[in-house]
Amino acid sequence: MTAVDMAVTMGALALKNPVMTASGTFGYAAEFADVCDVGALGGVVTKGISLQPRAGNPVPRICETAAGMLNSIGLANVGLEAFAADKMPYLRSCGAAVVVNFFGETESEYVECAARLSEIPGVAALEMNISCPNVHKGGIEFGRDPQAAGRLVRECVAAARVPVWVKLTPNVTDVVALAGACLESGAGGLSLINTLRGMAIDARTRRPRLATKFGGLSGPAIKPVALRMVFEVHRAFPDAPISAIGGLQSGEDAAEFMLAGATTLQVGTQNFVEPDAAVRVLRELRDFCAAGGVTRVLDLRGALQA
Amino acid sequence: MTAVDMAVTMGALALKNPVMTASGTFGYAAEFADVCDVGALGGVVTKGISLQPRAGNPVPRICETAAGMLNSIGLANVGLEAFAADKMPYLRSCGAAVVVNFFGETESEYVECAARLSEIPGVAALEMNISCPNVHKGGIEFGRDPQAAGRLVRECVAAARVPVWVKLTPNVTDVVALAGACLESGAGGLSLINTLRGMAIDARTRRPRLATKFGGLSGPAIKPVALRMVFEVHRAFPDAPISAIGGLQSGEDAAEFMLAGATTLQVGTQNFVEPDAAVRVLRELRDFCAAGGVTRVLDLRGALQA
Amino acid sequence: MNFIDAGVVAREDLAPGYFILRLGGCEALAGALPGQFVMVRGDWGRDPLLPRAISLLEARPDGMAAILVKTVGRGTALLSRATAGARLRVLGPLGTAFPAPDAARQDLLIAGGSGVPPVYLQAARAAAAGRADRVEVFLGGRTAQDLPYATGLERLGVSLHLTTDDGSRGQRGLVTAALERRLDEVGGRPRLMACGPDPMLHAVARIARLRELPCLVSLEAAMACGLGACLGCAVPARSRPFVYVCQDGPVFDAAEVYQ
Amino acid sequence: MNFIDAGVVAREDLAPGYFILRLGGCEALAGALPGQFVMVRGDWGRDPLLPRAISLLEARPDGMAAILVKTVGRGTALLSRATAGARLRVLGPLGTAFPAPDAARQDLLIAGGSGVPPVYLQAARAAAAGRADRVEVFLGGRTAQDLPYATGLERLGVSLHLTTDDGSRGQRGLVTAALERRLDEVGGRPRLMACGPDPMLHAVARIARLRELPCLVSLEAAMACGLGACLGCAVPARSRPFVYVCQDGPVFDAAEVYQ
Ligand SMILES: Cc1cc2nc3c(=O)[nH]c(=O)nc-3n(C[C@H](O)[C@H](O)[C@H](O)COP(=O)(O)OP(=O)(O)OC[C@H]3O[C@@H](n4cnc5c(N)ncnc54)[C@H](O)[C@@H]3O)c2cc1C
Ligand SMILES: Cc1cc2nc3c(=O)[nH]c(=O)nc-3n(C[C@H](O)[C@H](O)[C@H](O)COP(=O)(O)OP(=O)(O)OC[C@H]3O[C@@H](n4cnc5c(N)ncnc54)[C@H](O)[C@@H]3O)c2cc1C
Ligand SMILES: Cc1cc2nc3c(=O)[nH]c(=O)nc-3n(C[C@H](O)[C@H](O)[C@H](O)COP(=O)(O)O)c2cc1C
Ligand SMILES: Cc1cc2nc3c(=O)[nH]c(=O)nc-3n(C[C@H](O)[C@H](O)[C@H](O)COP(=O)(O)O)c2cc1C
Ligand code: FES
Ligand code: FES
Repeated sequence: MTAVDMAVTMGALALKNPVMTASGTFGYAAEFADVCDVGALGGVVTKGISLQPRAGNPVPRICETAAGMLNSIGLANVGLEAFAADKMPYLRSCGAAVVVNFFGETESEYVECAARLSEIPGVAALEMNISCPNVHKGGIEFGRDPQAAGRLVRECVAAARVPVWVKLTPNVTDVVALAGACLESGAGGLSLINTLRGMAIDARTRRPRLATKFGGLSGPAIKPVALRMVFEVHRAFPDAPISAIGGLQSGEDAAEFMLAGATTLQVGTQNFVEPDAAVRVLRELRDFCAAGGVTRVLDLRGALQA
Repeated sequence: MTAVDMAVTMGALALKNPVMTASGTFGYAAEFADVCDVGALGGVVTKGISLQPRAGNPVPRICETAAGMLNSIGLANVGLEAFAADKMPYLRSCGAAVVVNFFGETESEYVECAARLSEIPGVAALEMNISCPNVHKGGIEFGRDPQAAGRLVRECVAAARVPVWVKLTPNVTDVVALAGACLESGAGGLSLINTLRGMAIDARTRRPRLATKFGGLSGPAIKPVALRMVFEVHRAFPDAPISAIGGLQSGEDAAEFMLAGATTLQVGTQNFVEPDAAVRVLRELRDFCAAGGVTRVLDLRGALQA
Repeated sequence: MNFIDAGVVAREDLAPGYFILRLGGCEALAGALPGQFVMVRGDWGRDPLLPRAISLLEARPDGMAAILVKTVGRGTALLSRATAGARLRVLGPLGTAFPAPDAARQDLLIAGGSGVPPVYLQAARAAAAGRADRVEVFLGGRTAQDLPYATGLERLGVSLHLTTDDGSRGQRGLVTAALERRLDEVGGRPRLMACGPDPMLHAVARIARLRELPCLVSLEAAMACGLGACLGCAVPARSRPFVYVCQDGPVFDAAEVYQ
Repeated sequence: MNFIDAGVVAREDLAPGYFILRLGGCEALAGALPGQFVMVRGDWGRDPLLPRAISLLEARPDGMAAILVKTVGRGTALLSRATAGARLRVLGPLGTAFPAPDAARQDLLIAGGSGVPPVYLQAARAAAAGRADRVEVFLGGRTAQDLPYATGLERLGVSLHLTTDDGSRGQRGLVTAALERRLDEVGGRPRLMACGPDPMLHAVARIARLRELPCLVSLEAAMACGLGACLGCAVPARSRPFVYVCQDGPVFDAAEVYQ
């Protein structure tokens, strides 16, 4: 079989291969060290970090749905300081590029978080989760309004010393408008998609299955929506580095996302199904390329015949 | 077991029970007559009708996805005249209320279609599909803009002699705003949801699996999104009659949608899996009520403890 | 047409990747014609969701029916695991059929891969009507492994032409080459009836067009409902924009759907 | 902790709705402690998606392991269809365990329904250490049908108290009533260790609190990862807002998670 050059560059960031793990589905990576060859991956995206630790939402927080799951973890995390002190040592040494997902409840929290995280040695890039309720705007998510998102991104990019990717929510009428606003504001990459807003009900108890009523839908169920959004954004902004997320389970899925325009790939919910899923995806993607005579994985990017 | 009163009123329309079939998934009902007791159902919603017959989109038009499918049928239909002449005779006599789904490419087509369909004897209500590209607005769907949708609904309601339900697309940031605009404009009911916009790619051929690239995602995969939207709209407009659609497979699913606020229920993709799915759903819903001591199915409506 | 709860009575593994499922409880399928198919699904939950279109290999009055399946993806892989006792939901018989054998003319039946069932059933119908001599069957595959149910066809006592691309069984070469050689020999205006992969059907249709022979092809298309309701199985046609494989077909006049 | 490709060696059906799967190839689970669990999944495609948390009933050095499962929903129903030869992906051993039996004190182990495995393994550990007399087991269920693996417990030679709500086997009444009667008899400060339905654990925790006895409970919560990564299995706690069942548990000091 052909040798395949798996290296990619996502904006300013060079990665040994395109396969990463998605925020919130791989903890701080150390949790998987026993059963997953983390160092083989192009990168890992950490659980979303905020300035202060957060306990997260009331329980129950997860439930299963058809070929997917809902979660309302509530962005529970150890907080920036404990992250730097306790989680970075493993991450720094794991062999995969470290992308730190982060968020705030106010603009200034976002900016401070971006600035401080980007100073931590070993952080290769940041991923801004803008699907977070803006407490000053009555809880409307930053990520649903291109103007608000654009301003926030600009400030975070200015404050950070490393590339800032922006993670977009799919719960919008026009993801391309949001993507454009973020790119104009200096986003070093776009991660798409976050979870779809959904709900589950227990008909017998007549209660929502999640304490917060609503949760984020992830898993294979959402892959068609993710693929569509990656393609739409790539078509509108062919140069934008895109990190594709959503129901990714196999090397073939990975190839599909690259054909649609992605540069990197994030394995999410599948890590729960198989803790070494991302490494298998990487291997299958390499095999897919080799079998098809693709010598550089990046040759797949945007190569959809459409 | 308790006897259960299954009758519901959806706005001005009384139905013997809440279970219907969804547009485009049950043809013109006659196709299913051999294998489904159509007359047992509360109603059937027809394939979307336009003034002129439409051949539909290039092929391939469907593909399977995780716990769901994508379609880009392209609103193929026999056209209003053939519908009235060839399809209504069976529908009129089938024993289920006939709700005719319709659409146009321009506002005037919508209005004329509404007026003429509502004059056909035996048509109990209309269901407007507003997820249709507005050719005068550069192909942006009416259904994504509350103002455009509101105006269109007002005109159709004025032109029609029967109640007009409006079928909303889930591909929007704020479904509640759209629902509000439709209700203000006289909608006799809201049908939600239509399909999620998605895409599938064949990695080997490097082509989209659908000729039109994008298609509508349906099936169990989307149920959490549908349930969320029904609940959000019901919470905002508790009196609005809602017809719930999206991944409905079982009597328990039906009960969940009613608890979230639905008055009627439409079985869609599941008709392909089992041609008598809607009848089974009806039976299971009745059994669910009986087992739980619910004597009127409408007592479930909005009874979520949230 | 009926929606049946059928039971798997036996699975017979043919060449690797091909198997036959024998089903009981299918009285309602009796009388199904060659080319007609069923939509089949096991009780495997919500993924894969849609039933699979599979032609009937046999549908006896005693309720025994049979399908011959090639394992290609997840649905057929799940079917391949069915063992005696498994339950299948079966909708059918669906679609159009090959025309009845005709005492006055010769029918050349061409099959490839999983296209065998309609051809087998058509040959069996001819044999049952005492017209085995009016029918010749051409079965082609890549290797000897890809000639599923050749034994079944042999048992019918019809004249059988086997071809393999690699010559490992029968004549070496494409089934269409064997067909052409035979057409050169037999002369007259035999009817061609074909079922198999699209390129094969295409080639058969071309042969028929050039030689001005009547030709019927049994097509495949992705299907959701099998009932003419979803409008998913459209195929561009000559006489109108689209025909629907589940309802207008699967058996079409080749001129309607090719070229 | 390991991610294993295990093979089903045998399925034993217990009372209706309960079964044991014996698994081979699980050398990596050897030494798992009572209360520890695995995340298990068959090769059944994408729906249901998540693996299921199941306690270990046994994990031998020769690679044989066993789980005891109660069929409640779709995942356990799929597991119940596994026959010899089926493959399962198994992640484990995970989580915390009951403390080792202690020569100096009595342990009263309480189990209900599918909560038997940790209690069985704990009793087996005591028996293996020659401390069968330091352990008493209380197993309760609705009817005689709901006392899964009572025979297994009997074989260990520990003192076994069976209760059923309807009196169809053992003492009539709740297992907690039997526990209280026994506590009244034995006196001293035995440790309580319990695994079973939440109301039972709650009641045991209350008994322990009122009598000021040390008490450990093995909890259940919906899980996605089993690794402390998804943060889905949170349970409100006393010392901090939440503990995570997969990592901080499943075995907790009852005072930490109840009241
Ligand atoms: C009228 C008709 C008769 C058929 N008769 C037979 C038969 O007798 N024996 C046999 O082995 N096969 C037959 N097929 C083909 C069979 O339907 C497909 O091989 C099968 O659907 C593949 O499903 P899968 O899950 O294994 O493959 P996947 O590739 O995983 O299927 C994905 C989706 O594509 C559809 N699909 C994939 N290939 C085909 C195809 N060739 N035709 C239609 N849909 C397809 C599937 O139904 C499914 O919805 C017939 C098809 C049609 C239309
Ligand atoms: C640490 C631990 C150990 C366990 N040990 C055993 C055991 O040894 N034997 C046994 O039979 N069962 C055990 N369970 C319970 C078992 O995990 C559930 O019964 C099982 O997940 C139900 O899955 P299902 O698909 O059949 O049910 P469904 O109701 O269809 O499951 C839907 C979803 O809810 C989750 N879920 C439902 N019930 C439970 C539950 N009680 N606990 C956790 N998640 C649940 C499922 O995992 C799934 O994600 C244990 C649970 C935990 C947390
Ligand atoms: C349990 C869980 C926790 C998540 N936490 C975060 C998070 O903290 N920040 C974030 O941006 N996305 C978070 N996500 C979203 C995922 O990173 C990903 O975008 C989404 O799950 C879709 O990918 P998938 O279908 O592969 O899971 C979370 C998802 C899950 C399932
Ligand atoms: C093949 C197909 C054709 C459809 N055609 C129409 C249509 O003509 N008009 C319409 O309003 N909705 C149409 N729909 C959408 C369905 O009515 C329904 O809203 C959607 O499929 C979600 O429900 P489900 O998940 O139960 O299928 C179609 C759906 C499918 C799958
Ligand atoms: S398969 Fe639905 S119309 Fe043919
Ligand atoms: S199950 Fe994921 S953190 Fe416990």
